[in-house]
Amino acid sequence: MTTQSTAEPRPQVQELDRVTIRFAGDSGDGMQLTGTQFTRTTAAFGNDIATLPDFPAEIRAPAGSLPGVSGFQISFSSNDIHTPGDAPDVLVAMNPAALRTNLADLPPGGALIVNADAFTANNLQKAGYAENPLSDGSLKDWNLFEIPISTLNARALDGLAMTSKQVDLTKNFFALGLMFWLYERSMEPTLRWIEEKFSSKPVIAEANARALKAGYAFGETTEIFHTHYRVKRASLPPGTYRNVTGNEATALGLVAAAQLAGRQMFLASYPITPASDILHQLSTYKHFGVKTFQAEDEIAAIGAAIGAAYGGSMGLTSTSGPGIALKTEAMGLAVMVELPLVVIDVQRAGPSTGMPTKVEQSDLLQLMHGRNGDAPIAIVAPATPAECFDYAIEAWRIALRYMTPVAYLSDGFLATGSEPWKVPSVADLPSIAVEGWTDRETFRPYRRDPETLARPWAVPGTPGLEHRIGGLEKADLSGNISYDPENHHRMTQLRHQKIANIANDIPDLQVYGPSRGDLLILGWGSTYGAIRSAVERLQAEGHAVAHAHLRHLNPFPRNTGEVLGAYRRVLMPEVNMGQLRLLIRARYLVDAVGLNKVRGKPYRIAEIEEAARLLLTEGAAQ
Amino acid sequence: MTTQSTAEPRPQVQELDRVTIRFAGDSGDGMQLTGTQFTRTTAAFGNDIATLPDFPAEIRAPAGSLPGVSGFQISFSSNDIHTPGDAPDVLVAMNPAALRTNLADLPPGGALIVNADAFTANNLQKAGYAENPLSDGSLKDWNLFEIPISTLNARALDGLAMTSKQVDLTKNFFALGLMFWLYERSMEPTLRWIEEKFSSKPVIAEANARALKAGYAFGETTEIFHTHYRVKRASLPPGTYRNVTGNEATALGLVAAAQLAGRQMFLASYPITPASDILHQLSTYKHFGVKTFQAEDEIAAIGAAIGAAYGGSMGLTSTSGPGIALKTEAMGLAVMVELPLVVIDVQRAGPSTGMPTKVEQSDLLQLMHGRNGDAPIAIVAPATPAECFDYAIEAWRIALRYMTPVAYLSDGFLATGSEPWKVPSVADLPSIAVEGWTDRETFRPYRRDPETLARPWAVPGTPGLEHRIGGLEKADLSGNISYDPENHHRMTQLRHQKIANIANDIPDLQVYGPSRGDLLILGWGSTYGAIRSAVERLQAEGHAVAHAHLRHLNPFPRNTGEVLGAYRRVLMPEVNMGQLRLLIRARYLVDAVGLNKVRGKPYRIAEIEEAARLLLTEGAAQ
Amino acid sequence: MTAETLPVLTRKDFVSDQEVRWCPGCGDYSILAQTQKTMPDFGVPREKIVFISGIGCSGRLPYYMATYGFHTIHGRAPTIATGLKAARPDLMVWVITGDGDALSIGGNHVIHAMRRNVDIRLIMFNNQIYGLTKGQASPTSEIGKKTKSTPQGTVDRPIVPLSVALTAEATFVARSVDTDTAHMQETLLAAGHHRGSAFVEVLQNCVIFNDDTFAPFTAKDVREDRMLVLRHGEPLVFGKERDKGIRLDGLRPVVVELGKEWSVADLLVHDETAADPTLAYILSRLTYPDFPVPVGVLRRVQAPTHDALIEAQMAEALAKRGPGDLGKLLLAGETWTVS
Amino acid sequence: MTAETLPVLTRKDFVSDQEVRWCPGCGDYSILAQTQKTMPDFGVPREKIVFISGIGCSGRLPYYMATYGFHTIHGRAPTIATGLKAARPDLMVWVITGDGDALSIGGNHVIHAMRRNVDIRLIMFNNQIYGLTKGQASPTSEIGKKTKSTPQGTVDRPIVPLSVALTAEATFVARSVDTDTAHMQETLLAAGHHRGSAFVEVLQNCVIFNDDTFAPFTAKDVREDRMLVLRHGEPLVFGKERDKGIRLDGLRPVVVELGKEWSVADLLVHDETAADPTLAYILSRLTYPDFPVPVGVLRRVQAPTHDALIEAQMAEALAKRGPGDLGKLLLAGETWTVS
Ligand SMILES: Cc1ncc(C[n+]2csc(CCOP(=O)(O)OP(=O)(O)O)c2C)c(N)n1
Ligand SMILES: Cc1ncc(C[n+]2csc(CCOP(=O)(O)OP(=O)(O)O)c2C)c(N)n1
Ligand code: SF4
Ligand code: SF4
Ligand SMILES: [Mg+2]
Ligand SMILES: [Mg+2]
Repeated sequence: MTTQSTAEPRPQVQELDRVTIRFAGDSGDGMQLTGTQFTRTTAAFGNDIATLPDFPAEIRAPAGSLPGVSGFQISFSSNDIHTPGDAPDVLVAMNPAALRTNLADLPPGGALIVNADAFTANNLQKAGYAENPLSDGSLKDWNLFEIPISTLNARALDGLAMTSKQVDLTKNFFALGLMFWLYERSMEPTLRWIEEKFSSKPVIAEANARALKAGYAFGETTEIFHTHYRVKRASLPPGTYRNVTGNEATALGLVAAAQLAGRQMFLASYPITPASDILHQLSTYKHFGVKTFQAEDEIAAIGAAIGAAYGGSMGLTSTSGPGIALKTEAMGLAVMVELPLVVIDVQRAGPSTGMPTKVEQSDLLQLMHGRNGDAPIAIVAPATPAECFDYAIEAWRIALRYMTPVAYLSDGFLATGSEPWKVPSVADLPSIAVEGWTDRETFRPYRRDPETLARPWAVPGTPGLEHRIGGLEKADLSGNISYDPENHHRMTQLRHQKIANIANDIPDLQVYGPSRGDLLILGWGSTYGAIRSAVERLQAEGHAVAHAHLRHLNPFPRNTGEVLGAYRRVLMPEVNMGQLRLLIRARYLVDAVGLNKVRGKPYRIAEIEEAARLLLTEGAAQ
Repeated sequence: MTTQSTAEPRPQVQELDRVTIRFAGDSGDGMQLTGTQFTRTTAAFGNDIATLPDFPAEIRAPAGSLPGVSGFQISFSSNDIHTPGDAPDVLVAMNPAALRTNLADLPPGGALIVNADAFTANNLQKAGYAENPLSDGSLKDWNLFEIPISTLNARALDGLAMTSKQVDLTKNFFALGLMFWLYERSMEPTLRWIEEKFSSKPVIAEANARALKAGYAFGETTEIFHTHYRVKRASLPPGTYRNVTGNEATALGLVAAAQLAGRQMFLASYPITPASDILHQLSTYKHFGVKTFQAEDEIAAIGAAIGAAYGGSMGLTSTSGPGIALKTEAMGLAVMVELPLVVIDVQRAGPSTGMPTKVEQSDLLQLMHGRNGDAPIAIVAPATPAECFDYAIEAWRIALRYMTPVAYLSDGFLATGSEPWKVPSVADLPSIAVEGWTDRETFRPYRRDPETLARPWAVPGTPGLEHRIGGLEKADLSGNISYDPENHHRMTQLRHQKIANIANDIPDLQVYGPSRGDLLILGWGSTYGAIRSAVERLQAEGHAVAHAHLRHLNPFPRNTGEVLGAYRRVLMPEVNMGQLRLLIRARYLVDAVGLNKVRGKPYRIAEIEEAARLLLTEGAAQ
Repeated sequence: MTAETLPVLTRKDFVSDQEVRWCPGCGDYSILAQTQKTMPDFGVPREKIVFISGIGCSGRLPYYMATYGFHTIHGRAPTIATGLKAARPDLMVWVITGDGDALSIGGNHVIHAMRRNVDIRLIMFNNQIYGLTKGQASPTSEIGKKTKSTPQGTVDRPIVPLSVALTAEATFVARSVDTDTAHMQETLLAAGHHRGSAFVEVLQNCVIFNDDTFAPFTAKDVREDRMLVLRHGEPLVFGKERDKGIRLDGLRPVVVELGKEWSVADLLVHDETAADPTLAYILSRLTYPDFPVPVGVLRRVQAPTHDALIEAQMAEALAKRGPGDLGKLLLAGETWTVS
Repeated sequence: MTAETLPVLTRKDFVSDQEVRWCPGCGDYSILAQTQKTMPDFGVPREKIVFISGIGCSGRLPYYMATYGFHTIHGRAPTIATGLKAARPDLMVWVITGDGDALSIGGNHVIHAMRRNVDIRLIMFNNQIYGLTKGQASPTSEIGKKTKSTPQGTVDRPIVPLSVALTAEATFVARSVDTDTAHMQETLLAAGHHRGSAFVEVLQNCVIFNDDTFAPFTAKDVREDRMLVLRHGEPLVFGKERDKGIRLDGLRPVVVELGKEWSVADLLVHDETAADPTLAYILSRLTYPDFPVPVGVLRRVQAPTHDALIEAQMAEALAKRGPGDLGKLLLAGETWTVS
């Protein structure tokens, strides 16, 4: 075995605060599984973690090709962390294509573990390498570990009744085992998982277990790695934790909302990346009274959700940007008939088909304005994967209390990224139940609750409340068709006021940092982690920099203007061309500056830090 | 014949500057036709005019019912006028329902001409009158002329081989004839029209002609009207004029654009009020090389338009707000593949089905933001019916020169309202022709023109340029699929820059009035006339008030910020809840104040005047 | 409340307080009247009945029914009905639509509601024109039809609504005519009593934009000779004198005179319950003037409904896994505790 | 350039420079290869050929063709093709779509393109699953199918693509299988030479999410016994030993053994040009295991195409009114002059 390690001899065990690992390989190499297993183990161990999967839109692009590369990054720490890490400390590259597409992210001196067996002429060519980088000296700036993973793994599986192709499919577990050794993780959770998963295929189970153990043993017994690392448990607040992705937390939050409201939930959806998993997961919750329906398209999906809402269920629809574009006409109908409805948008990079598996925050204005007529709806947006749980409930609270459609904005990074979630006790969750209307005497289809301006939810089947609703303008109170000019003006204002009033019923915008100062960084959605980390760094240097993160995007919290006014400058990083910024500027006439990178990737902390520094120095120069 | 006229004896002929008449009756009474005939005659006579039809969404609501009332208002003048008049001077009410729904608009002292025959118990009841208003004294504030129009008309038609129902259908021409006499109009154009229209039905032709003449004679011979009126020709700039509605002018502008570009036009549309007439009219222009296609829905319509554009035609689609909601996904595709496309939205009152025949300006933000991803397009909006001609051409100029979708925003008031249009000479129209790409050597699907950033239009059929486009993010230059992070960022910026650059190629925002002062009233679209008239009044009183009207809504003219900055206050009247205001505030951080009435009706001049005065005095109090 | 204890309802109980706003003479009036008349027959309390419509003149119908009603958006009524019925199997759901609403913009939703056997009764008012938007061609307009949008005649071949419904696997397919009130009642009754996706086409006269389109075969004096009333189990006989019939020549239906060469025994016998839809398909394609126009029930078969299948899965999940325990669900998977 | 003077093209001329990105073993590879192979046969220059696709794994095909290509949005390819063909009758337009793209979200557009007889060749890759979104049920998935979105099995009855195409009045309807390269070439050739709306279903194996769905009847060893190759004018014989056939019992197709009670003369004879679609409809509904699965051309009839009808109206208008004069048009109607 050849190794060109340039690592200095180091002590046997080294303690680290934080480590970031990226697994990268061919889509067929099982990188997502490898990453997930490392994540589970690490989460269960008690580190704080954050993950970032990154995979191609193709189901299985040609083996060895550049577009076929799939990656999974995990950052874990003994402290509270907010992002999956700007740059990996360790890159595991299972083939030349993975090396080529990921190397630029690995800082010089970083550890680079490659499967040397994969650097064949054919694979090198597919990756566009004229020379073998392992031998042409081009990797000298990194701490390179060349390991013939395929060979070693095959040897470990010797004797099992498997084809060589099957054997090769387990090599990711060899790599995983090696990383487990390197970072002092237990193999137990993964071994248990293997056992369960392949209970009906004992040979495959045996093979995977052997691969894992072989990788672990390789680390232990060879001398390539002069050391291994320890990242202590994080001191998270007490509680029971689990690791969740945003899509998982969203689905759990939705089920919880149904239980808290005491109503049947009805999800009608049409598959689309990266939202489909919410449909998949909810379709396994029938014993919670959750009905799911895969419609013929997005229009039918929202139509069915509205139908269910009309019938008294919690009508729900989930999609991504292109699907929202198809739902807007029906969302307008829901505004006019004032029924509760939650519309989930797991955003991806646009416009049009765009980059389906990549993150972007560019549907905010579509949800805010993308309907004919003046048709306001409420909008909420969780900031982290775990928060998805809370905001799924919050979306429902608003929808039910105000009889209105609510948009819930997640994105590809939140959806597939993960973090530890402190599991709440059910007893601590809010009740969001609302009563249907039954009283005949006082019933008027558009009589409003004086506080919320919500109209009664009078569902078919309720005797004596037979009435008609529809998309034509409704007469105040009676709900009959009305072309009366004054009525239309009044109803338009009522629809606006109803949404605006929600501001009285949501928490103030919180500020992290000084309550006034030089710079406020204002964000929303999945930029949370990067902004918070950047602000922490700047604060540590003594800058008067604060972070505020909006979760309610329509209406805004009541103190938003006040908060914005307390800082000399406002910086708004968004993974779009400035959508929230437009709304903030229009509303508060604050000259907020945008940071707008749309690369299909989450922000790196450094990018935000840099933009912030620029504004801070600009100020100093004045 | 009873008349309760309270009119004072007046001289035989009185000269007036301006008169506003409203015809109102049952949908079955032919009020739109009556109004149109009066308009044609008046336009041809040489008055400046402005018209406002107002009709129900029902095809034919029950005869005599309130929702069945149809109205047509025309204002004509010897001066330059901008609106169909805040309030009528004369109301012609053909039945009780028409009286009831229109009387509130007639100022005290105004002339009220009613068809007394229609005030039957049955009709009174349908209109919700407990007492007959003609006899209960409730009309004493108006100058009432009770005329038994049905009876008089029937008498005039005596001896014709017609059913009494057929006879009754001509009574509107009796009313028309009377108005012709009252305002000294010639019957000739209408008599000619009758002759042509009913050339195959001589009895009907005869009946209508007799009805018209009988009405005229009635005015001349009876003494009910002590006077008749003269409104002199307006001194319009020299030229040849015709009267056009906005929809007509739009259709003509589109045909002109096709001729000026020297390309086939392909309109794909799905019927919807108030946009359908553009489809109807263009479908009669096949000899101009205009193809029209009624698609199965709005999505198919824009799809077909994009297909035609891809093939080198001028792909066009027309609709109203609910239809736009369905087109947004495909508009995003057009943004991504950068093809020229014009999308016409004749706005109506929303949200949802709303009030289909009523005016509103509430689709601006839908067109600006209603697409997934960051997907900018250009937007233009004519301000008057006649301007629709110019901006149809302008929309095409931009679409072709910049290879971009362009939204063209009209509305129900522009679409059906009319004004005199000075017909341009074809030689004076701009050339907007662009060449398709043919050169193989230099061809790259996404190589851009350095000035416009437009990509080449390389249409199928061009040898050697075979290439593939699509909705996935495109690699710069090659147009191949790209998931490269930097490429996506660059392409997103290029798409924005391309639209932003159009600002270099459009005229500055013009100001009517002082170039700096106390108040700027900023409008767009069909509010033009009311704003201009209000500003004229205020200027006449010496106020430092100016009017600016945006026709390019994205991007804005380059001097917009400068103009806004030159006034102490900015007032923005819109028939929506403040959509342009949001964009202006966000862009220029100007504290523009909104005037937002959404009544399905155009602004009255007085409403704008009043809002302006409020801001002016507020200022004075400071 | 069981059917026995229900107050007996009459037509009047189904008339709402809203003024009816169709053109005088419109065929919609008759459809509305027959609908109101048949409602009491179902023994369903008023509050359990819902009318859902799209946009078009037809779409106004729900306002006139004293039941629950939802006037939705163009073409999408079947989707809303699908969601409502899936969420609320206890309701009786009717969908009211037009030829443009159902077959132009809404064609796909109709097909999918039918294939899913959603338990809705979809009544399509076919006037072969767009009424509400003032007279453009619809997907059932005959080729060459001159309309506002097609001044030289439409170039699109029409589709046959009944064939579409059959191909979409609707479990109940029927046709009636606005002018034949008795037949319409019969048809609406049959549709109302069916469980599953029912598609009913009603030929409806639009007096304003397409007057008398169907008159060549529906007019009183000719209808017996030019229309074929389908009756389950009976041979396909028609004609004022019951002297004509339809027999099959191979797969080709032919009109024959009875009495000479052919007798009733030679004729096709109608079987609305045939598992195979071929007979119904052949009937759906008979058009005037080559054939008499068939009215009545073309197909009526039993199949599990969409809502029943969903409920079965709900029950299965419950039986297998017990009622969901939220606390347990949240704590599922790997957890760890920090203290 | 006439067909004679055209350079002779070969398959290679139709292979683009883009790397093909389907899963190894996917049936799409074969469809692509056969498509590239048949292109030269049409004698159409490369620049006159356009491939338009929707979204799905199938939707990638245009990138791999060295012709013009447009990868559009989900379900809408037929609309874009309709506009392109109407604007540009000189082009040969192919539409590439999947079972979800064509029959779920895009069902209505397919129907309307077919009924208009738009001169496009629509090739639907039917893998009875959503491939690109990783395995959800499609409208052609069998009832009860367990997928990611239907863990207890889908409750939706499938629709039959060929029946839908027939009911939509497509003038050419055919089916082939990815694994039978010769038959696929034959079918694509026939589709390519047809003028009018052509609908071709290709049964396509998705190795990842629905592997071997068709294997029970397409596998080499059984296919002759379980598939029925349709040939115009020939009786419906099948089986390795050509010992089975299909005859009609009334309207009901039945499988019979030849040689004993029945002979070839008793069998149904295929007629792809029959004006009446009934035979094709019956064939479209034969499914395994009750029947052999038919492949080949079910229907091929002539009718004026959409673009030809539009051009005829353009010509008619021109002939009647002369070339449009913009100046005159602007001055049409009542005008007056101010001097
Ligand atoms: C999205 C949308 N597109 C178009 C329209 C305009 N529109 C209303 S009804 C209608 C067609 C009506 O035809 P049909 O369904 O046959 O009903 P009918 O009026 O003949 O009863 C159209 C195109 C609309 N309301 N919404
Ligand atoms: C508007 C929209 N909705 C949903 C999607 C997600 N999506 C992409 S392909 C697809 C279905 C693919 O199935 P099919 O047409 O059968 O193609 P296959 O991948 O099986 O070839 C879906 C739902 C999308 N891209 N756009
Ligand atoms: S337009 Fe036609 S369909 Fe509509 S109400 Fe009038 S007659 Fe009936
Ligand atoms: S997912 Fe299925 S259909 Fe898609 S490329 Fe892979 S094998 Fe082919
Ligand atoms: Mg109709
Ligand atoms: Mg598929």
